[in-house]
Amino acid sequence: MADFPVIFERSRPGRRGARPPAPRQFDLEGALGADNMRSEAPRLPEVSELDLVRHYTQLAHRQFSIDANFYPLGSCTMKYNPKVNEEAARLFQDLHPYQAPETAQGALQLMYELQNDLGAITGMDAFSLQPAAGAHGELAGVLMIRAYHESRGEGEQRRVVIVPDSAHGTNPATAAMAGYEVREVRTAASGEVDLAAFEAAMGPDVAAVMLTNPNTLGLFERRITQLAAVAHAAGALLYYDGANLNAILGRVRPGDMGFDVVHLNLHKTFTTPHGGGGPGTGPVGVKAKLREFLPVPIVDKRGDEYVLLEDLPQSIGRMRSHFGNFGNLVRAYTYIRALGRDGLRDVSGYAVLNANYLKERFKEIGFTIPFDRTCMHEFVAQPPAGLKTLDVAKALLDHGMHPMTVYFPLVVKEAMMVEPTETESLETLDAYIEALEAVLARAEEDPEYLKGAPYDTPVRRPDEVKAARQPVLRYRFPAVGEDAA
Amino acid sequence: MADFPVIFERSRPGRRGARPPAPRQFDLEGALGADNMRSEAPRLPEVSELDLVRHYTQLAHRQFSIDANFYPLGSCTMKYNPKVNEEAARLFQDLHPYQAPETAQGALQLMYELQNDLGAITGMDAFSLQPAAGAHGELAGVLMIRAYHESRGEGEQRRVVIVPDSAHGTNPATAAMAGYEVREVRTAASGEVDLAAFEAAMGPDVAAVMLTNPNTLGLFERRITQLAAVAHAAGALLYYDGANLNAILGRVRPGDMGFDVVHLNLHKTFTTPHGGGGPGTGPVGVKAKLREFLPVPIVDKRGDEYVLLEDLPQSIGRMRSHFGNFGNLVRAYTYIRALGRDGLRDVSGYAVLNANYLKERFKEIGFTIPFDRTCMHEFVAQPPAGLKTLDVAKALLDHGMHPMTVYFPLVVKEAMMVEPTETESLETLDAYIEALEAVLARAEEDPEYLKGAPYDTPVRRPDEVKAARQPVLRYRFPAVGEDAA
Amino acid sequence: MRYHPHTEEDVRLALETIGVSSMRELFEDLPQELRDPEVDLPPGMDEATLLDHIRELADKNSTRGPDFLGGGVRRHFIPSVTPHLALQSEFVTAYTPYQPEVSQGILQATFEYQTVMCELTGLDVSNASMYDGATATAEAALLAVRQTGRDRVVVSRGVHPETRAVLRTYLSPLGVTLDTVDLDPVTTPKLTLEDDVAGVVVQQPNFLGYIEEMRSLTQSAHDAGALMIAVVDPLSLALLAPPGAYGADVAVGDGQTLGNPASFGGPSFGFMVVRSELLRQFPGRIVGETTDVDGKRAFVLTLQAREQHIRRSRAKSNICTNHQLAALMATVNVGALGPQGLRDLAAGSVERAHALAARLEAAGMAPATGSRFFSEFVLPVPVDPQRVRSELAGRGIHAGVPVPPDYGLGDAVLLSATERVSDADIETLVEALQQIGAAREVAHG
Amino acid sequence: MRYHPHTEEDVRLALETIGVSSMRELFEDLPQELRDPEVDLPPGMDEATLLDHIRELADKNSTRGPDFLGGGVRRHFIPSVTPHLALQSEFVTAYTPYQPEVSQGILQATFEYQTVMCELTGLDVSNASMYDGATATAEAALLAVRQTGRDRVVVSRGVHPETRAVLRTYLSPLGVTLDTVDLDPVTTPKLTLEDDVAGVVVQQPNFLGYIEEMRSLTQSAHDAGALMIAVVDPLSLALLAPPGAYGADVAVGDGQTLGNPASFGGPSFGFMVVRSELLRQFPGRIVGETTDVDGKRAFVLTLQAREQHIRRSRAKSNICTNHQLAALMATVNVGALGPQGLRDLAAGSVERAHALAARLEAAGMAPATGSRFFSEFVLPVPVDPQRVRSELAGRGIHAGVPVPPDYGLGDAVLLSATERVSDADIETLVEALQQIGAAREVAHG
Ligand SMILES: Cc1ncc(COP(=O)(O)O)c(C=O)c1O
Ligand SMILES: Cc1ncc(COP(=O)(O)O)c(C=O)c1O
Repeated sequence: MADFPVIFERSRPGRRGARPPAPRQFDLEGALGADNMRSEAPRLPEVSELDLVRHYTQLAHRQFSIDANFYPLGSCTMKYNPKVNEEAARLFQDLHPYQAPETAQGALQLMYELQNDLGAITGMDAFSLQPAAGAHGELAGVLMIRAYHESRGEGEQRRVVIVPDSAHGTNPATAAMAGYEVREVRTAASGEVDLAAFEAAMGPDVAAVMLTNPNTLGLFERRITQLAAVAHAAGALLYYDGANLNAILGRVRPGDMGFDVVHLNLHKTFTTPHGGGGPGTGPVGVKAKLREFLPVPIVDKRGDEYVLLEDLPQSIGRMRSHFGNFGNLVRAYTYIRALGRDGLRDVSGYAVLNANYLKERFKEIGFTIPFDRTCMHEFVAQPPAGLKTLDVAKALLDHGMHPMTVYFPLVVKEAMMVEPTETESLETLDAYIEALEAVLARAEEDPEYLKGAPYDTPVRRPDEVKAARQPVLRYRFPAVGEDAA
Repeated sequence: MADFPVIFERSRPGRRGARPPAPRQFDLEGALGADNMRSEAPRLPEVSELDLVRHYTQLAHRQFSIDANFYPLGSCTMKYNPKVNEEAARLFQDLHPYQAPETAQGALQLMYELQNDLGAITGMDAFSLQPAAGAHGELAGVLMIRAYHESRGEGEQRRVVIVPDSAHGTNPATAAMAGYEVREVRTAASGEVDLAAFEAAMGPDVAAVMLTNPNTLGLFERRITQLAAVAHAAGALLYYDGANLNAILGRVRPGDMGFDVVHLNLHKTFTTPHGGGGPGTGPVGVKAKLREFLPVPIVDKRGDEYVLLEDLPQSIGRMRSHFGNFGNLVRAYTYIRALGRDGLRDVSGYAVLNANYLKERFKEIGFTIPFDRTCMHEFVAQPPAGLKTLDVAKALLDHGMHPMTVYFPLVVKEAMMVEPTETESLETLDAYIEALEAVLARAEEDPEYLKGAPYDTPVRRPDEVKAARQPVLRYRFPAVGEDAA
Repeated sequence: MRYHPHTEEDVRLALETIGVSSMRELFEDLPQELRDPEVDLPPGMDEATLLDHIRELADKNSTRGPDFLGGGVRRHFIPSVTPHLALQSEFVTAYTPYQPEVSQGILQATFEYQTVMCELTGLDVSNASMYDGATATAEAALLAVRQTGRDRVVVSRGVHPETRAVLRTYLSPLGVTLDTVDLDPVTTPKLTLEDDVAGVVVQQPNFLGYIEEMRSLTQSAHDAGALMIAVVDPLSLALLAPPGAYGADVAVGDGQTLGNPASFGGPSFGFMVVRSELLRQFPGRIVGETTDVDGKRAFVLTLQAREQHIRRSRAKSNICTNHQLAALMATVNVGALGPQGLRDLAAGSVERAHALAARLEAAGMAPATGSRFFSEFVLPVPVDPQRVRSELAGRGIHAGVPVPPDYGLGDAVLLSATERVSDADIETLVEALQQIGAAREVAHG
Repeated sequence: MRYHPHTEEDVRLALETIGVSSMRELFEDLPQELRDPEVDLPPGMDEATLLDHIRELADKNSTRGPDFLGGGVRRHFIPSVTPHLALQSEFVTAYTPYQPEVSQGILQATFEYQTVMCELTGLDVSNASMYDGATATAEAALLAVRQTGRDRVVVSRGVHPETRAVLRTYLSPLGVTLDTVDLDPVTTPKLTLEDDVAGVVVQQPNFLGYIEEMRSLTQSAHDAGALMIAVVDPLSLALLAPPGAYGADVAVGDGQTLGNPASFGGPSFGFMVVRSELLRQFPGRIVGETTDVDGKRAFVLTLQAREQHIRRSRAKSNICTNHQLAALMATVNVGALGPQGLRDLAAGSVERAHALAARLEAAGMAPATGSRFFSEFVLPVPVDPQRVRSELAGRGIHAGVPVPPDYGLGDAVLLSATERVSDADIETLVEALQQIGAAREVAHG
């Protein structure tokens, strides 16, 4: 079988697809200046509309997705993305960020309502919808914490951000980007933050503590209010990484637990699609004492009019251009209003129910659960002795199902992090178990089988070392004379 | 691998997907009468929205299509269906056929313009857009011919419709539905209608001659004007089956060739999608002498207003409800106006160029062309001696390409009818040839290979005899107790 | 715009391979004197200009505002997921599934469709779809003629006028007589028929929205040895007795209400479901289940010996291309809504229609609520019904399908409701009717 | 609405398997006193009601009418085929391609994207996308700081004000100084820089639409041992010299103009392309080509040691989720239009903008056409520019991005054109400007 061609290999000089209006006669050189212009055309694909359609339709067939496959990636909340969200987003897609605000009142109202809805859901006093993703929300949050301490003359003194060793990589990376040192605290045998270690790590040099609750082991930090008290006593602020909010929607609120700042991942909890890697959306919410530091712009209501507040003197400033990933704000708002108060509470209920059901079934078929107690929306497992997580994951692909998150969190060897989400049926969870059983059985019979898996995928075990050692990061056009193929 | 489930097998009692507004309290029995109501609920699928999405997304992956595969079905004109057509159709999809005409002037104008455009393209004087498909257009056309003869007192006398033995099955079937006997004329060695046989068949009892030109062998009937003269001299009318219009767009017009009635397949020549079997659209056009017999309604223009003419005294009446497959009228109109006069002429040019190029390449690799001369938009071939058309077709499937039309027309043994259309690139045609070469080579080495093909498809050589002998035409629910799977 | 990919180089290469020197040469079989006609068409447009033009046309239509239009086409709620799934391009751009190995998508979906239609109608065998309800009804009448060898068909005036018109078109060339009868649940609950009647065609609910006595009418048909052909609204079957339950031999109808947009009347699809005994005379494509060489379940087109491409002039119908994609839309939509969702749509529409009728009466108008109706009913009006519809349209209300004269009801319009009608919509309509004088005068007269 | 599939039976079975008696029991780890808070949200809605509500909001916005809005976001023609292909649900609902065997769709498309960006910018290595142009610029500045070990960044005032604001946000916590300089092709064609400057950030065309002297400015940067960071409009690169051609080290910008809808400013995507020498300091995901066990070409995420999930606090950036789908839209759109189509869009916009400027001058207004501009320019106005924009909006015209005060141009607006602007649109705008007094007074003053 030949390689699947890249679009440039389908290109033929002079072939055309869609055509824009033909530009009128005009002296471009005269207007732009010859030496400001490019001397040779970029080598972009020249294909017919049909060849383009075939190319990207066939590529879509070489891709797993929620819509075609069970996709229980831990920490990613790969739940169903309702189609009505897409319908809703289309209704706003032609809005220009600089059109007169009076011609965009519906959009501004939606943002205003969403700011309030997210506040109500998290128990925070104010929200900014600007950040483009979780990590971006983290940066906004930690920068607000920084501004807060500086406003109180403690900017110099507080140099450290505490993160658990089970934290997602973006947490320490964010702290560093905000100019902080990172101090890690270890995970106790309970799978929770080690309180003693935490107290030891705490001090007057600490600016903030970044926590995920439930944490990345899928366990709820039962001592959360104590941790908050310890942090606050030391003058540090508590940051909530909202990636796991799906577990506690409507059950307990970060604000009530004592968190001062939270970011949410609308592309997880609130069903905006992942798009193969993004765009996400990571709004940040704060307690009243941090309100004045929120990134601009914020939507406010003046009488019946919705207005954008651009310059708040104490604000950390802009995190990005315009008003955030507005298209996703429409999707998230549509989702929140579809479910309403009780519907959102059901989400956490069934997410946790599914996770615990699947955890039990994992145990039945021989997987180990390192921290085995009632989990929240996800759990971490380990494969039966002698099997590698990677091999099991690869073998699953032949069953048309996506593996769990592998080798994260780092605190568990051979970690398999499984998050089924509330939108999956028990039949699907059972089918996953059957697939895993089949894989384990095959591995029994034939130890070589796992090493070779997968067998039925478009490509098999690509050589990642080669990719990194001899990086080929763009298509190389054949030198003239050379053959394209 | 287990069978792919049917939607009913994914169903669970009480499970729900999309929910309409909850109906208010109301005494249905009181209003409708208990004994007019159904006693038990229909057993319809009860699935979640996600399970529904997975089911039909995976089904889509079990289906070849123009958008993913080269699909050179002869007589079907499987050309690229532009996406802009779909965009256009969406803008009209909420129109109700009974809304006040003054609130649908744009839709009526579009129909009026399309009637005229089709007239200009075919050289006919008037069009009705009503018929739902080619065969439906044929019926409308033949019924008009019938009405015409009756209006001239020759209804009793003219009992016969002449069709060539190479004609598509719908032609004789249509003649029968219109109450006519069918008289077949044979194909001459040239691949065209045998003029002598035609003259012999012609007589005072003949109501009409149904011809496809180019005919189903992909050859242009060079004696068409003579055939028309013979028919008209005998008082018969000439019917044009427009399925092959793609070959002659802008080059020669049915009206100019002497045809009195034509139907078009908008789902072939004018890029409305086939939809896996329909809906098509088969407008009929006539010369002035038949105008009064057109099916109603027709769109006319009165001043600046577009009106629907419902009762024309001489009309054959209605062919279907409402105004035809309006959604497809929008698509066809969009396509015609996109290309314009010259663009439509290019269509036939490149369609014929591709067909002749592919025909030559078929010969190169050992296929036989029974009537080998310059073809039009398609050609008929035969596999190398000893090979069965069916086997070669099945083997092609493993190469991700759709076979040609097989075993039609009936006048050629082991017929392979190939229509590449103008929207395919030479690279695609060459890839088809390479695939065929590979198949032939494999067949050389291993005679058994062809019998077993295809090997990589979701199912392989389903048992059609069993399907017909023991018909299972609907899903059978397992008796209570029995297992669903 | 241009959709062909050919570059000059491609053309050169192709001509060379073919062995001709120009594209014109490929058309030399065409009659010299007729070649290259003047075709009166405007020049082509680029896509942006084209869409501006199409939008201009679309803007000359109006579709929003309160909606009480029916007459067989209704704008019910269609979940967003339905078009999203049914209109995947793998389905949209596939041809008729002649190669089952690579057409299991369409074939299985059609098998599911056939099952849905059997469940809704309570009959045994469904085909893969017909063009629309009217042509499906005409094909059913022809089936009755073939099956019984008789040449008279009786149709109730309660059948949609356009459907009756199509019956006329299809039957007359074959010399089959079409008798139209007036039914009335009270005066004419049953029919006395001659023994030359092949089939009786009755619509439930009828065109005006009212409930017919299907049981006794079926009895009348069978007493005369005729087939009973029930024309039904598939959505109504979520509540109403299925044709199979009252002994109908054939159920036909239009599938628009199951989840296809109104689209100015087309395309939707026609369905036809029959008792197994009628299978041999059944027109149209059918999908059947079988097994493949590996014993896997597979779906194929089957019983094709009835069809035109095999049987030619002796085929049961000339139908070839049907309305598969519209049938797929309905199948997906039924799956999206489920039995409860369908029931809610039907029940909501019935409730809203009765709420409207009650409100009209309260406002001094006289809707014809004497007999049982489903989600549509007749409102007599003191002026030309066309004018009533236009006046309402002028006020942004879509309502008032005129009742044709042959019903002998004088000036009257049909009012229909779906689950989407709000109380505010009802008030808006009532007020408008009062303003245009529909109410007062009726109240007086 | 509800999206979970659980029936009561499912819940019973699940609880039993888990060994608890109720769902509440699953939440016992939650602090008792904080459980089940009052959440102030309205009840849920069914889909039909929901869509009515959303449409109501959408109707409070207006988007049609002549469009002269720019400021970095423009509504160019996007062929229908682009969203159709890019928004296939297999792409839309996939996660980051961590399992290459089942993610070749996204991975290959991203590899194609990286190639497109390299071709447009004339630089060596592109990442898989960033959030937007502003954050990409900030990340580029941080890269310059890491690469040079210096702590001063110089930015031209010609860089989009929002981008400069984001630079401030990203740089200040790290103690990096940000100097803003005013450039003028005539007075300040080059810069004299201290040797503590890490990078120079210049936008081409600049925020006001004018052409900068990129060659000499790049020279100035390199003379001081600083990196040259070019902020570019990717569509303009169909005509303008690519950053690689004038020696820029980094090219960044916002991809909206390559085929993403305006969407009220987001999501679009940011791009970042660098010379290979900078690869080690390069932030963000990168896709690379390799071979699989069968020797087949395959694509994978590569060089991940730079990223947060491996390097954690020592990562080159904290970015994880990027803007893949928007980058895919651009990739498909570039494929749909091809080099000629892109060029036509750019050339058409330039021509229309110059036609507008000429017409304004003819009408007695004084657009700032002294220096060369691309498809946007400054028009001084006699009144508050916000008011001008509102007055135009009141007339159904979308135009007049206010020029911020820090440009020292007094009351002025930006006028931008795309290939879609018609002569009639231009007349409408000119007339409106005259009516609201923009013309006359300027003509006098
Ligand atoms: C626990 C946790 N925190 C933070 C993030 C980062 O979010 P994003 O990828 O949207 O930047 C993720 C996402 O993978 C996460 O799982
Ligand atoms: C030559 C010819 N005539 C008539 C028809 C019938 O057209 P339709 O399938 O639209 O009824 C076809 C379609 O297959 C055809 O190829």
